[in-house]
Amino acid sequence: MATTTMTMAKALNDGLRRAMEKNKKVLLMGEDIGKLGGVFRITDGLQKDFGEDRVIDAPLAESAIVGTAVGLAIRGYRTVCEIQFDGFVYPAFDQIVSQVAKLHKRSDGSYTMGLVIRIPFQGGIGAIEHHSESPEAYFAQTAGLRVVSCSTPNDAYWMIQQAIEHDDPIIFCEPKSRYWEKGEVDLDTPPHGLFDAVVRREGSDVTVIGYGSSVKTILRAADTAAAENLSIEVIDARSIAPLDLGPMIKSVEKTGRLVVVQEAPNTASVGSEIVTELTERCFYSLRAPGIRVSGYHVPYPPSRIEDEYRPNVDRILDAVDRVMGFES
Amino acid sequence: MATTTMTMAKALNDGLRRAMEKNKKVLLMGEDIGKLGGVFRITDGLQKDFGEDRVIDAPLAESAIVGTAVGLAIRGYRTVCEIQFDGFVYPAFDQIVSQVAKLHKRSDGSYTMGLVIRIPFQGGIGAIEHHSESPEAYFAQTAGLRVVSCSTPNDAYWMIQQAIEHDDPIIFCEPKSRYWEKGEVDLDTPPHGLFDAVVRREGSDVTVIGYGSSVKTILRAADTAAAENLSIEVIDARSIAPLDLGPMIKSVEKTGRLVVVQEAPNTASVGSEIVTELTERCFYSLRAPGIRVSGYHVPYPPSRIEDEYRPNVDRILDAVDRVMGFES
Amino acid sequence: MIDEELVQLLTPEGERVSHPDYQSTLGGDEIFGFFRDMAIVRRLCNESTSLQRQGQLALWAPVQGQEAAQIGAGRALAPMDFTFPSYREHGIAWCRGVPPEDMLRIFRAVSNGGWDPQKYRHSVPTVVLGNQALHAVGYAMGVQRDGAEEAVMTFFGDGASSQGDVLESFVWAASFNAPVVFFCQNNQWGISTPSSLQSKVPLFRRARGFGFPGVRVDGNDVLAVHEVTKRALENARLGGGPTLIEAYTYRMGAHTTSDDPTRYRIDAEVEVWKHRDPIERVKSLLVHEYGFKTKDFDEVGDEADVMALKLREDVLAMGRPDPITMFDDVYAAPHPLIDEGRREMIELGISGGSR
Amino acid sequence: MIDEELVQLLTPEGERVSHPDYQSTLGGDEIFGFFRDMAIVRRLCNESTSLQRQGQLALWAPVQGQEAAQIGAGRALAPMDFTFPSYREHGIAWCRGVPPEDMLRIFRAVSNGGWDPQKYRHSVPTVVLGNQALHAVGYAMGVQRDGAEEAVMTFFGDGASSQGDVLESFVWAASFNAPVVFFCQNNQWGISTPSSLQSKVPLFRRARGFGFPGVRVDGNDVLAVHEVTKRALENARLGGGPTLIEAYTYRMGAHTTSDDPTRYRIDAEVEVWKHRDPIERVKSLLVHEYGFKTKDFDEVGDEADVMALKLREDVLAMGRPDPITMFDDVYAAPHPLIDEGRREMIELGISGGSR
Ligand SMILES: Cc1ncc(C[n+]2csc(CCOP(=O)(O)OP(=O)(O)O)c2C)c(N)n1
Ligand SMILES: Cc1ncc(C[n+]2csc(CCOP(=O)(O)OP(=O)(O)O)c2C)c(N)n1
Ligand SMILES: [Mg+2]
Ligand SMILES: [Mg+2]
Repeated sequence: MATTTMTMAKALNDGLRRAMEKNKKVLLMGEDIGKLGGVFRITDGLQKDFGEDRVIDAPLAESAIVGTAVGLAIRGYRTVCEIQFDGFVYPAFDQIVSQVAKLHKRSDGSYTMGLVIRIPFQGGIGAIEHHSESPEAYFAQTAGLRVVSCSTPNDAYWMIQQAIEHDDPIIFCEPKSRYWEKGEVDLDTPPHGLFDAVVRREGSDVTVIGYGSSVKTILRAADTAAAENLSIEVIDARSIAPLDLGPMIKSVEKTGRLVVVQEAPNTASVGSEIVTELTERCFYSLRAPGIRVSGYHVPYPPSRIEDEYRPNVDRILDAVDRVMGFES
Repeated sequence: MATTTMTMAKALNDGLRRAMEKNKKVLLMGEDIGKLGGVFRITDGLQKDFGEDRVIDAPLAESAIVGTAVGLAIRGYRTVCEIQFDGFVYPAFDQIVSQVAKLHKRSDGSYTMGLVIRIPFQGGIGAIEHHSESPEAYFAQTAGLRVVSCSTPNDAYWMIQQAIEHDDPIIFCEPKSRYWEKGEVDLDTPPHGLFDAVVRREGSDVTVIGYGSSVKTILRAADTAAAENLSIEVIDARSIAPLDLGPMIKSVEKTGRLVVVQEAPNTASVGSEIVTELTERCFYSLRAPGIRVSGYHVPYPPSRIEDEYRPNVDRILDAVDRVMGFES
Repeated sequence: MIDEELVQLLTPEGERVSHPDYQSTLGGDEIFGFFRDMAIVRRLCNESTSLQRQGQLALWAPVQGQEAAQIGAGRALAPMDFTFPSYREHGIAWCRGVPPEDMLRIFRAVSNGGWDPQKYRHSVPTVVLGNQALHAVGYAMGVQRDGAEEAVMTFFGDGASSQGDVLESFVWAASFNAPVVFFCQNNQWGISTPSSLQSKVPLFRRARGFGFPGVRVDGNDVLAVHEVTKRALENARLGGGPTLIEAYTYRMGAHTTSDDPTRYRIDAEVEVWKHRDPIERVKSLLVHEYGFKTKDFDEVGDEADVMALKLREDVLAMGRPDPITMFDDVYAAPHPLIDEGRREMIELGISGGSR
Repeated sequence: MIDEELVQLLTPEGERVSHPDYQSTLGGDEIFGFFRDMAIVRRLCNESTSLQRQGQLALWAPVQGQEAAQIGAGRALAPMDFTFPSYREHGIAWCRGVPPEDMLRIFRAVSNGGWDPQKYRHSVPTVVLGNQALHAVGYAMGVQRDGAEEAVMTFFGDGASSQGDVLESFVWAASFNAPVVFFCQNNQWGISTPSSLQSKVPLFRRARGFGFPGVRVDGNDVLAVHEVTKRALENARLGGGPTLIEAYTYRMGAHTTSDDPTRYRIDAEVEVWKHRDPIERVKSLLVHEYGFKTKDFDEVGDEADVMALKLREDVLAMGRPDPITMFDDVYAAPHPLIDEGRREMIELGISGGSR
C-alpha cells in the first residue's frame, strides 16, 4: 500500500490530475482556475499540463459555468466546475435545480448529466461575507442531485475521482478550513464507496454525526469527553444526499443517543433530515431526542465572531450533556 | 361582522387592492400582471385602477424583478413581486438569498427590506413541468426570510395584507390548486396573526400538520377517519418559517402522534423540521415517531400521474394508520 | 415592416426582392419542399389545438405564423448539427425528424420531454426561459474540442432575450468564439408582454455590443430565413463564431391554449399580420414563378391530413403512464430514496410495480 | 491607449487635449481638490494595506490606480444622488462622506457593511458580483415614481460585466428609461481573468445594443471622468435615461491582499501603467498650468498623514463585537429563532448578553 502525506488541497489537486489523465473527456472549468490555480490553488499547475482547452478559465458568470457544463455533458464531456466560494453558487441555482437535476429524467435517460460542481464550503477562515456559507441543504433537497463532502485528504483524493466517474451530477462540498491540514493518502485503494458513511471513532454512549469541517471538531470533542469517561461514537456522513443510514442506525441502536453537527442553520437542514430519519427508524432505541448543533439562524456573521457561530467543542459537548442528561 | 363569499383568487385580488389603497408606496411587479391580470388573474383590474407606475409589467427576468424590488425597498417602496410559477423563482434565488435576506442585517438595520414575493406553488392543476413545485424549504432554510402560506380565502385576504405591512421580506406561497375554491371572507377583522398556526379541526388521536393545498386534503382525510372513529386534529401551519410551535406542541402532547403532510419531497424539508422540533420538544409525549407524507424524491412528474405524487387522502390515512399501529 | 435592416427576399405578396448580401439559389422543388413542411406543421398545430379543445391535451403552444421562421431555419441545418429549442419549436422538431406524436407527449402531460434528444440531435423542450442558450454554448464548446465541423443552434423568444442566461450565453459565445447560432423568434409578444418592453431597439443589435454579428430577417419569408441561417451555420462550422438571428415574425394565435390574447392585444394588429402569412407568400411564388398547380398543393393537404389522422390516433392511444415510472431515470445509478419510493408505491397498491 | 473612442482631456504627461464633445471648465482650486481627494484616498489605501500586513485587517482590496476614476465620478455626484458600489469603491465612499474607519469595518471583519447607507446615500458594499446593478435600477425606478430630479449611480468591474444581473439591469434601465448611470471600472483584470475574456470588444459598446449610450473614458484622467460622469448624471436627472460609462483604468496592486498577481501578469504591463498614474498627471497640470507648489502638495501629504494616523487609531480601537450582536437586525420584527439563539448564547456563557 503506497501511502503518502499531503494536504487536502494537494490531495484534491492530485485526484483531479489523475481523473484527467484517465479520461480525456474530463474538463475543469471555473473562475481563475488556470494560471492562478484557483484562489485556493486546488487546480494549481493543471492548465499548464493539460492545456487551456481542458482547464478552462471562465468569464465571471456562475450560471454560465454550470449551464455550459450541461451542454458539455450532453456532448459527452465531464466537467468539474469550480465555484469560487459557497456564496457564489446561487447565480447558478436555476441551472442546477431546473436543468442539472432534471435533464436525465426529462430526456428519459438519453442525457447523462455527468458533472461535478465543486464548492469550497463552510467557514472558519476569517473571510468576509459570502465566503463561509453552508448551502448543502438546498442541494440535498433537490431530487436528481447527489451531495457529498470530504473531511480528510484521503477522502478528498478518492472522492473527487469517484465523483467524476459517477454518472449522476454531484455537488462536491469541500471544507475549505481543512484544505491545509495534512493526512495520509493511500494512492492505491479507495477507502470507501463514494456514498458510504464511515464510523471515524467507535463509542458507546452517544452517536455524533457530522460532515466536512465538523468531523474534526467532533473528534476533538470526543477526546475531551473520553477524558471524562464519556464514550462518543463519531460518524462522518460523507454522503449528505443520499444519506447512508445503515451505519447511523446501527450506531444509534447501540448508543441510544444522537447529536448531529453542522455549520448550516437548523431550519430544514441536513441535520433535521438525519434526526427525522433516525428517529423514525430507531424510535425505540432512542433514549433522548436527537439534537442538532448548528449555525445560528442569522446570516453568516463577520468573521471576528465566527467561532461563536460555528459549532465548536463546547457546544458539541453541551449537546452531548443534554442528550445524556435527558433521562436522569 | 361583514362577511362575503369569494374565491381565493378574488380574495388575494381584494387584499392587494386594499393594501394599495391604504399605502401609496405599495407597488406590484411581475410578468403579465398588467392588462392580463397575471396568468391566474390575481392582479386583475389593478393596473387599470392604479396605473402602470404602481402595477408594473416586468420584462421577463426574475432576478431583475426581485433585484429592482430591493432597490425600490431601499427607496421606501413596498413591492409585491409576482413570480409567475414556482419553478421560475430560481433565477431570482441569488438576489433572494444574498440580498433580500441579508441587507437589513448588512446595513445594521438601515434598510428595511419590506417586500413580498408571491409564488403560486404546489401542484394539482395538470400543468407541464416547472409549474407545480414546492420550493418553500429553500426559503425556510434561509435566515433573514419569512415564509407563509394561505389555505383559505379568508387567510389569503388577510395574510397578503399583513405580509405587505410587515417590515421583513416575506415569501408568500399561494396554493394555486385552491385559487378557484370559494370560502367566507371576513372583511373587518383578521382571523389570526400572520405567523400563527391554527387548529383547523380538533381531534384526540393523531395530530396532522400541513399547509397550503394540503390542509384541505388533510381535512378530507380527517372526515374519512372520523367515520372509522379515529379522531384527527388538523393543524394549518400557515407560517412555514418561523414555525409557530406552540399550538403544535399542545396538540402533540395531547395526541402523542404526529403526521406532517407536504408536497415537497422529504429530504431536508419543512416536514423534517416540524418532526425534528416536535420530537425534541414532545419526546415523552410521542408514542410513535413523527412521520412525513410528502412528494417523492423525483422531479415533479408529468401531471397525468401527479395525483400519485402528491399526498392524497389514502397516503395520509396510511401514515395515520402507521403511527396509530406503532405501539399495538 | 419597411426596414432597411430587415433581410427580405420575398414580399408578403410573394414577389422576389433583391438583397445586396443574400440571394436564394433554391429551385422550385426545394421551395415546394419548404411549402410542404410549413403546411404540415400548420396542420399539426391545428390538429393539436383541436385535440386540446377536446380535452385530449393538457395544453398546446401554437406555432401558427412562425412556420417560415422555423422551416427556413430547420432546413438550413446539417444532420450532425445539434439544436436546443424552447417549447414552441414544433417546426424545428419536424425538420429534425422528431415524430409528431413525440412532440405531443409533453402536452398530453405524459412526459416531461417526449423524444430521445441524442437520436434526433434535437434537445428536449426547455420551459425555463433562456436556460437552453447556455446549453447550446456548452455543447458548441464540446464541438470545438472535438475539432468537429458542426454547428449548434438554439431558439428563444423576444421575451426570453431579457433573461440573464441568454445574455450570459452571448458573453460566452463571444469569448470562446463558439460555433453557435442564436435564433431569436421575435413574435412580438411574450404572453401579454410586447417585445417593446424587452428592448427599445431592434433585438438583433444586441449581438454587436457583445462582439458578434446580429441580423434581422423577415421571419415570415422562408427564403430569407433559410439563406440567413445557412450562412450563419456555415460560418459557425468554419470557425467564424456566433451569430444572432432575429426572425421578425408574429404569434398569430394565443400564447398557449390557456391564454386569452383578447385581453391585451387588438384585432387590428393580428389582421395586419394575416396579410404577411408565411405560407401564402411562398405559395404565390410557387404558382407564379414555378407553375405549381392547385393539385400539387392539394396533395400536400392530403398528406397533412394523413399525418394529422395518425397523430390523433397516436395521441389517443397514449395512455396514462404507470405512476411508478416517475422513479425511472431520475438517477443513472441506484439511489435509496428511489428504491424506497418504488417500494411504497407498490405497497400502497398505487402501482403494480410492473415496468 | 491611443483610441479614438476614448474620451481624454489630459494626457499621461499632464497636458490638456481637446475633445469635440467634452471640455473641462473647472478652475485650479477645483482641480486641486480632486488632487487632494486622490492623494488622501491613495494614502488611505496604503495605510489599509499596511494595517492588513500587520494583521489588523483580515483583508484589503486596494484601489491604487483607480483614484481618478473614482474621484472624477464621485465628485460629479449631487448630494441627493444615491450610489450602489461594489467592494473596491473607497474613493466613492470618500466622496460620499463615509468616514474612513467605517470603510474598514468589513475588512476588519467586525461588520458585513460598515456604515449607514441611508445617511450617506451610499449603499453598503456588494460582494456578490453584479447584484447591486439591479438595486440601482430599482432605486432609480423609485426616483422616477417620486418625480425627483435625482440620479443613481452603480459601480462594477470588467469582470462583473459578464454577470446576468448586470446585463438584466441594462435591459431594465432601458425599458424603464431609469435615471441610472452604470459606471464600469475596467481595470483590465478580474482577479486573474483579463478583461479580454469578458469581452472581445470594448465594453462600453455593449450599452448601445441595449438601446442607451455607452462612453469609454480614460479612467486615469480625472478631468475627463468628471466631465463624462457629470453629463451622464445630468442627463439621467433630466429624464434622459441611462448611460454606461467604461472607465478604462488599471488595478495597480493585487486584487486583494490575499492575491498574488505575479502568478498571472507580467511586470512590464504594470510598468506601462505606472507612466499613466492618475495622480501624477493632474499634479503636473497643477504645477504647470496653475502654479501650485511643492508646499501645496506637501500640505495635502500632511493632511493625509493625519487621516491615516486617525484611521490606524480608529481601527486598532475596533474591538471584537460581542457575539450576541450577530442576532441584531436579522429581522425587523421579533423572531423566535433569534430569541432562542440569543438565549442559548447567554446560557452557554458565550455572551454576557449585554448589548
Ligand atoms: C424563467 C421563466 N419565467 C417565466 C416563465 C413563464 N413563461 C412561459 S412562456 C413566457 C413568455 C415567453 O415569451 P417569448 O420568450 O417571447 O417566447 P414566445 O412564447 O413568444 O415563443 C413566460 C413568461 C418561464 N417559462 N420561465
Ligand atoms: C457572483 C460572484 N462570483 C465570484 C466572486 C469572487 N470574486 C470576487 S472579486 C472577483 C473579480 C471581479 O473582477 P471585476 O468585476 O473586474 O472587479 P475588480 O475586482 O477588478 O474591481 C471575483 C471573481 C464574487 N464575488 N461574486
Ligand atoms: Mg415572443
Ligand atoms: Mg476588474
